[in-house]
Amino acid sequence: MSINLKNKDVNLKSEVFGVLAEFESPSALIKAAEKVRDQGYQYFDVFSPFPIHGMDDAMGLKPSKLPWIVFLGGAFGLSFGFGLQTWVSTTAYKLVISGKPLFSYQAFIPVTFELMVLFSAFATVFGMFALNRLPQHYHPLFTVDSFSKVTSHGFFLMIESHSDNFECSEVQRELKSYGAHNIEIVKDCL
Amino acid sequence: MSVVDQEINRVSLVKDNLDFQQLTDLVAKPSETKTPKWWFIALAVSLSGILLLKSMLAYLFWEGVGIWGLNNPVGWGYAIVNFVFWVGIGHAGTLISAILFLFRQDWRTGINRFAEAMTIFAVICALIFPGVHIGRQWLAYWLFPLPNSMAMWPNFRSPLLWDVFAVSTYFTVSLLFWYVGLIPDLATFRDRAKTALKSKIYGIFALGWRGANRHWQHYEKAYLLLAALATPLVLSVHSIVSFDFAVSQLPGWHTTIFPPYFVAGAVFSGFAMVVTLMVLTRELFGMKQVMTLHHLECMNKIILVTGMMVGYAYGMEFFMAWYSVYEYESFAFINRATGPYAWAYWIMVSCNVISPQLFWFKKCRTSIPIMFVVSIFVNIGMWFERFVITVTSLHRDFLPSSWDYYSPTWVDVATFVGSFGLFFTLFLLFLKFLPIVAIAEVKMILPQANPHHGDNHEH
Amino acid sequence: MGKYVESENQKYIFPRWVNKVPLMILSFVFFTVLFVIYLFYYWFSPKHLEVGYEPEQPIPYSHRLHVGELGLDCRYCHSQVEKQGHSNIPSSEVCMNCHSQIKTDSPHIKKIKNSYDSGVPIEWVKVHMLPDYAYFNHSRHVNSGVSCVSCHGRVDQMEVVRQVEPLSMAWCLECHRNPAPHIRPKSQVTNLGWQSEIDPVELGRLLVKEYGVNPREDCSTCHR
Amino acid sequence: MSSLTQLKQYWRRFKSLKDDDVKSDSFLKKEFLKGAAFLDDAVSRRHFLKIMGASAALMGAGCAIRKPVQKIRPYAKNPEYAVPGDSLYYATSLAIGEDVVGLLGNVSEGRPTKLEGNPLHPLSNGSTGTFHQANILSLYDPDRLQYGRLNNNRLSQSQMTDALNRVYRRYLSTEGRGLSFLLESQMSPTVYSLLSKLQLRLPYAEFYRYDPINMDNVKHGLFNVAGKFMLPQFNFEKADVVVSFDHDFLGGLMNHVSNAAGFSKRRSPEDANLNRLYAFESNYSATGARSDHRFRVWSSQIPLVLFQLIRSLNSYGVFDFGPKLSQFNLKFSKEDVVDPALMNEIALDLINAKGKSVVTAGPLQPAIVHEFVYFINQALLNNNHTVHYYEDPFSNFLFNQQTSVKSMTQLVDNIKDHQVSTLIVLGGDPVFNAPADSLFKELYVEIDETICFSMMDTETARLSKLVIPRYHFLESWGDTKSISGIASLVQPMIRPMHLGYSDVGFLGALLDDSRSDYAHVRRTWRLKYGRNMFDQRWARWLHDGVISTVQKSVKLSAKRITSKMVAQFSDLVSSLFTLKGIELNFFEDSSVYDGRFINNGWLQEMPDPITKLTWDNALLMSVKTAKKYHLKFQDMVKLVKGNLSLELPVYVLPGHMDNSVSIALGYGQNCGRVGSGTGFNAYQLRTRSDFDGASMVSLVKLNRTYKLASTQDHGSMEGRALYRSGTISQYEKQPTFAADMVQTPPLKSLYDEVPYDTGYQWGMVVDLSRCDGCNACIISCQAENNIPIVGKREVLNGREMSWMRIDRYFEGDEDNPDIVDQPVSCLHCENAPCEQVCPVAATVHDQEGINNMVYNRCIGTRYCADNCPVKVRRFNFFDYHQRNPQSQPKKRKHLFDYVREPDPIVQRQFNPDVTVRMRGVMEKCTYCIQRINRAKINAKNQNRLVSDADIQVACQQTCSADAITFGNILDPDSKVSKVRKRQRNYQLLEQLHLKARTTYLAGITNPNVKIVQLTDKRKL
Repeated sequence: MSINLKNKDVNLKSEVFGVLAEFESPSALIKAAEKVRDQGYQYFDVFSPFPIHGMDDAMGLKPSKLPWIVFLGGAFGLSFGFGLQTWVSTTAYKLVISGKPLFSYQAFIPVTFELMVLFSAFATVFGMFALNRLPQHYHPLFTVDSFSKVTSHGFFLMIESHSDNFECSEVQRELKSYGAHNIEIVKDCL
Repeated sequence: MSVVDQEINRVSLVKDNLDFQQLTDLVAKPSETKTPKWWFIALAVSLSGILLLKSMLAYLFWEGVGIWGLNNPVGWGYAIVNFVFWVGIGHAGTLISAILFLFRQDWRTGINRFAEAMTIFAVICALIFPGVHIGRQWLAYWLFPLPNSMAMWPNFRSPLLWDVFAVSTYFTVSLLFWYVGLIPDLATFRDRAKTALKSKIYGIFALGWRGANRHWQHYEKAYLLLAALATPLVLSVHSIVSFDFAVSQLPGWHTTIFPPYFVAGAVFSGFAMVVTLMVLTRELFGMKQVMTLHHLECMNKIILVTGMMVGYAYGMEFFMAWYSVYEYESFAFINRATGPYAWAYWIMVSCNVISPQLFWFKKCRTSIPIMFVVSIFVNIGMWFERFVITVTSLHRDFLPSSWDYYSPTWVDVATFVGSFGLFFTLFLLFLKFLPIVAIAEVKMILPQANPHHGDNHEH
Repeated sequence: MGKYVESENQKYIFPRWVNKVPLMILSFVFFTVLFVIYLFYYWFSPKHLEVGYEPEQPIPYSHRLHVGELGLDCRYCHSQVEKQGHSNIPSSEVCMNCHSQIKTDSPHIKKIKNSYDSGVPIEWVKVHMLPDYAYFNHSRHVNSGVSCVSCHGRVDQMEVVRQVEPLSMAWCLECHRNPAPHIRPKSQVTNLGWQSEIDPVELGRLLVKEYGVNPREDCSTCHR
Repeated sequence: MSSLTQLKQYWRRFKSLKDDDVKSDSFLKKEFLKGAAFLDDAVSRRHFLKIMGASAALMGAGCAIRKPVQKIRPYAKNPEYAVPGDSLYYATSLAIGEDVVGLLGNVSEGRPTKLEGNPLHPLSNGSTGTFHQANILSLYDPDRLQYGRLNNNRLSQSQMTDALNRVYRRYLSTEGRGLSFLLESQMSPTVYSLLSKLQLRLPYAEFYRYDPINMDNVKHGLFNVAGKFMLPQFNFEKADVVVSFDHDFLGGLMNHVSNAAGFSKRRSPEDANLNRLYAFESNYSATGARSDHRFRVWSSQIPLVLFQLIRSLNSYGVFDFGPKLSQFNLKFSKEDVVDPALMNEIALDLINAKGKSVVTAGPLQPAIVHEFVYFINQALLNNNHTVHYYEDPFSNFLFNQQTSVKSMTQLVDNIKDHQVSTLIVLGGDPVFNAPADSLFKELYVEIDETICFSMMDTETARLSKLVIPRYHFLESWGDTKSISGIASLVQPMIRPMHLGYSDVGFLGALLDDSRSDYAHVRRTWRLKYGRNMFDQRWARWLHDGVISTVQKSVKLSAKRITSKMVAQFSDLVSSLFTLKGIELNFFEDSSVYDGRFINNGWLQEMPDPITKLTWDNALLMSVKTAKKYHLKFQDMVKLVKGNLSLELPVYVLPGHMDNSVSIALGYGQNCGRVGSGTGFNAYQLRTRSDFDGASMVSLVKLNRTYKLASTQDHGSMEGRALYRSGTISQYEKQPTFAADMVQTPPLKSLYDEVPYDTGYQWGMVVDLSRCDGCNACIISCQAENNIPIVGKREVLNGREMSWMRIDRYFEGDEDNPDIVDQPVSCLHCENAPCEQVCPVAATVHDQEGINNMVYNRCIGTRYCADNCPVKVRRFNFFDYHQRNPQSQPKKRKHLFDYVREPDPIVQRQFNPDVTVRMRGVMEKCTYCIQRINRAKINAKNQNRLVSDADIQVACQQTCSADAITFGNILDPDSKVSKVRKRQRNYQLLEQLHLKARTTYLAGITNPNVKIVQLTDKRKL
């Protein structure tokens, strides 16, 4: 309800980034998320120590694009691996080895496979980082003390100020009605 | 509803139903409380192991591989045996986190972090050996396809080169997998940090994770995909390691059964190593509530199964040797069991096939001392398996004129011992400074993590 | 319920600019990699390390003067080049053929004279060096119409002999894989300044047939 | 960055380097380093660090260090013919003991690097034995005596000359009274002419001779028969049946080359009817290994066996023994050693081959045996047909008419009663190898003045007052004349590396004769052939290496057996039955001969053809004997013979005669860094009474063991079809029996294979029927390809390096098994298993079907060796050249440089056409790729194709048995393509689908059917 003045980073010039509300349990959070979704705030998110089943639907998130990125990575790895080996042994230096033909594809399979996996793995991890905009060491939320609980046992929901028809006091009121027991205004210091 | 719930957690994977916060406290305790004395002693010991390893390698680089016991028929000895041994151990982690994840085996969550760490350290130890066992170590970079003024390229038909790619890929992917899993828990440590420095350091590696669900969404997808990738990978790695032998001509090496046989063996030894370490850790760090007896029992069941598979492979090899009516093949195996290296062969059999049979009995499966001893036996046995395969096949092959006997030198042994020093140093640091248990994942499988958990109590 | 107390922990909040750091690191790594590759490709390659090697010789013998101006044929001094693997360095005797009369008073000629009389050889500094495991055969190349120029450059214009080609394996292979551009009529092999009237590559192709030039890429061709 | 620019300057500006240019290095070192591992450089540590600073990133990789500065030193005056980078051949000849062989020296850049046989020399025909091949290393032995020594003070050349002159002048006054010479066998006419001059000037000077291994018994036996000192030479090419009584004519040095050549001509069925060899012996010799029927007998009982043969022959009315035979019969008929039925068959066989057979007895058999062998050959009409007798050209010298033992005994006696004031030891090492009971060593030190003329610092040299170094034959002028009268010249191929004299020069100096060796030699032959056209003749002789090839054998009329002979014979035979205990035999060693090659690393590491032992000799005994005394391999035993004893390890040799033991002579010396401390000195047990013949010893087991380094631990073929052999009848029934031995399913590859159907396609065929396992190929390969020795410890570790090995297998029962030898080197498989497993493509195929091993690409994973089914790949576990005991500390040029390097003198032996391998790389047979390339380039420069005439690989060239054929298998005219088509041809391990380029012709034996039947009956 009242702006937390203990927050050391808040100075008068700082502007409101969003409203953060803490909930009791995953179930409470998921209900709240559904309501917020229905309210039509497009910029909101929930925060929890672990992924909560059904939260994606509750928030109305579209399925992740990650698989496509991984597919591309894998495809590249595969063609690169096979291409490299073929070029090396048929073009770069024609060496007769154990009386085998220059293009002995049977022997190229293992390395091709390994490179495919390697590049898919890179695509997966770095794709995920990209989609999540990570690493992002600074975020306004970190300025909120109580938010530290989020990685232990805290369940939060935040509506960001640049959502359409965001009105600070109105939002606080709504969240309270959803069963939030501790509401704070998150400020982004300039 | 409630019925389903009870069905899901018929065995509680976490003892004395801890809540989220208690769980966090429990896992974070080792890194926050004062370090026990035994830790420093253990660290000192393993550091001296590293010193030993370093000096042995220096000696090796200076003098050449002649300081090892290798000779003319036996071109591969300890170095390769140790390599395969460590790689084998390095299979448990990824297997637990990937395959068991795909099979939705919730009990994995208690131990996967721990097992993955062990995997990575084992693979690091393994990676040392292929690099240094060659004659001119300073030219090892020729193994990689780098453009050069000689216009020369590696030979992609060589199983050894496949190995280079397989193991390095495996290491990279396991590392990524492990790190991705670590991110949320590093964030936890960051937020619990008592000092600015700690919070800074953990903060850097936590990459600013804040548990947002929009992140969790991609994160879970990524984790799933990694698991899906790691599963064929973990199977391929030891298959390819086995190609080093299977693709050759030698009777005793040239066998189609090798890939599955090696993978089974790898899992076998890996799980044994996990059990050994887990038994210690849960005692020393009081992780009993998370790493429960139930976990250990599951592990032991798998050890029993894979042990049987390995035993089956041993038998099968002999059958094929007999069935092939190929004198060289049959001799190779008769020589294994009765030749100059029979001692090694029978150590292998008794450790790998006989000792795990104890796990048929629940008493043994769930008795800490027994499982500890057996797991160590299995590790010994698996080392000897590699020794038997490598050395006995080489020392007596086609032409009796070139038969000879291989015996390691003190340098061989010291190098092997040293590699354990490296392994345990890394492991101790891990125990002290990183979350031993995947906190977030364990929380997921707590009953109260279920969004409908609350409802049951309301009615 | 929990032991969780806020005041306990000293939280460190990264300043906003830190968010840019990862990108910076990424780009930095990218450029260093490029740099290292360049390092290998140029600075540590024979192109850079070998080419331009121009040691000072005990006697400032000028190829420019003797070959370029006086028009000595290479084979006058390097007499074995057509018959042997080694292209021999002339003995002091050979110098004395002329210099027993010419410029006898020059201090350098005196040096040669001394060596000729005493039998103590002159220590020339080797310019074009191959590793011991590479066996190059002059006669084979010269006899199939590969000119001295191809490897040694315009020696007839050099005051001091300088290495002009990298003499690296890759460089050898270039020609072994595509000899035509480097083949000229045997009569013109030692004529460093020679220019073909017709398209040299075309001519080369004809000569390759005529001389039965069939360079190998086999390891055993150069390594024994 | 700045350091990088410095790096650049470093390459550009060379002034900065002038100051620390290397001046220290010796001329030789620089001249001879092509092919050696590292070259001189002028990179000082300072500059090195500069570079490293710059390329710190690459330090681990160790690359980017520019090749060090090299100097070129052209001749000041170009010698005739001498062409840098090309090798010249000079003819010479070498006499070891009484064996003479003509040689060609391959001289590159003024240093002989390899010896080949001289095709124009009838006793060589272009091939050689092990000792001739290995002699090149003795030339470059840094342990050679390098300066004269008078009571441990160095002597200059002139001082040595003075010293010798002084001796001479001193004795001129006394006409040589008190002056004595002790010679080892000499085959040089010039030396003898100088000796006779000495005898002329110093009539009272005494001459003695001593050779620990000699042909005395044969000579004296034949002297008793024919009144001439003669030696027989056998025309094995004409012999259908050969009976050897304890005569190792294939393994021993004497005439080995010509014997093997002749014998092998009758061993491959396609070329001629097979001969048949019966061998009677106690030790297992190379000859025994080649025999079709081998009988184990005590060598002391050979006379009895001989008598049995005589009796059988006599019973068929061939051998007229005179009236004495009956009493013989009464005496000995009970005492048959060999089953008389079998002996009759042998006799029949001989009779059927009248005039086309050879009966021979070993030089260790007493003279009387040789007398009767002569009569047998006479009875069988072999004399002058298959057995030719040649008079020893130097037998007119009285000291040559005495046996070594007799001569030595006289010398010792004369020393005892102080008649010897000066003793000149002309070669040889009597202090080491004189009979134990002669006490020569003790007496030698008591002589006022002892002069030793020797190449090595032998035990004799160390005890001598005055020591004069002896030139190696490649450094000296001289000449040789074989027993059969073939005269050839010895010409130097390198300036003497140390002070000293050639044999001729020594006597010249002694005679105060200022003429050069050259002049002496010329004079000898000018006196023989006259002045006219002499220079032309001389030139031709030098070129051909032979002066005359006429061998004038002594045409002998039939001789009769005298009663004296019969008496002696019967005495000898009857004395045999009193023998009790264990029989001890000495034999000439295949590696060190009589001990003179003790410091030759190649020979020391060359496995003995039978025992495969290196670096040691041992006590050979049969399995039964070993069991009887509870002995096993490597147990130490003490041999006791009267007051003499010797402790040495046991080697259990299947097929050795029971209750009989044998020791190789020549080991257990303290001579040189390589040879010292190897083996055990058998001379300690050798006495004058039983110098040659067997003696009785007792044997005590000591509870110690001694490590023996054998290159082959396992002697059985485990019933695998590796060495394939059959009898002639089997062969005639089914000529392809060898190939049919192994049945394989149709061999198909997963890949479509490379055809190799154009250009040159090199291949080799080894005829197992001809090979007698003499090891010459191994040493030849070692000399040609810069193969290092690894030392005993590394042989024990199983790390021997020789590219070629001869696998020795035992077949049959352990009491009297057959021995078969199979030379194995890289098979150059078309589907080479080694290639596909190499991760860096360091071993690949070239277009001509050769499996190339590229040392400079090899990183040393050893995977290729693991996957090589015949295990012929050799790995440099260390840098063996720098670990050689004769290596020396090296001035290190940079961090990765070596600490030691081969002695510069040894480096001169290196073949400049072959890379010297460093530590950590794999190596193996290359089919002498350097020779192939040379031939191809020469041919191409002359616009023609390579033919058989252009190429001989090292092993093939030296093989006197002509067992190895090499060439282009696509060329229908090449010998190899023809031999390959022979039906005996088979592939080793063909079931692996290797498509090996080296194939084998199955061994064919020619046993006597009747004897086989008889023995089989006995077995049942």
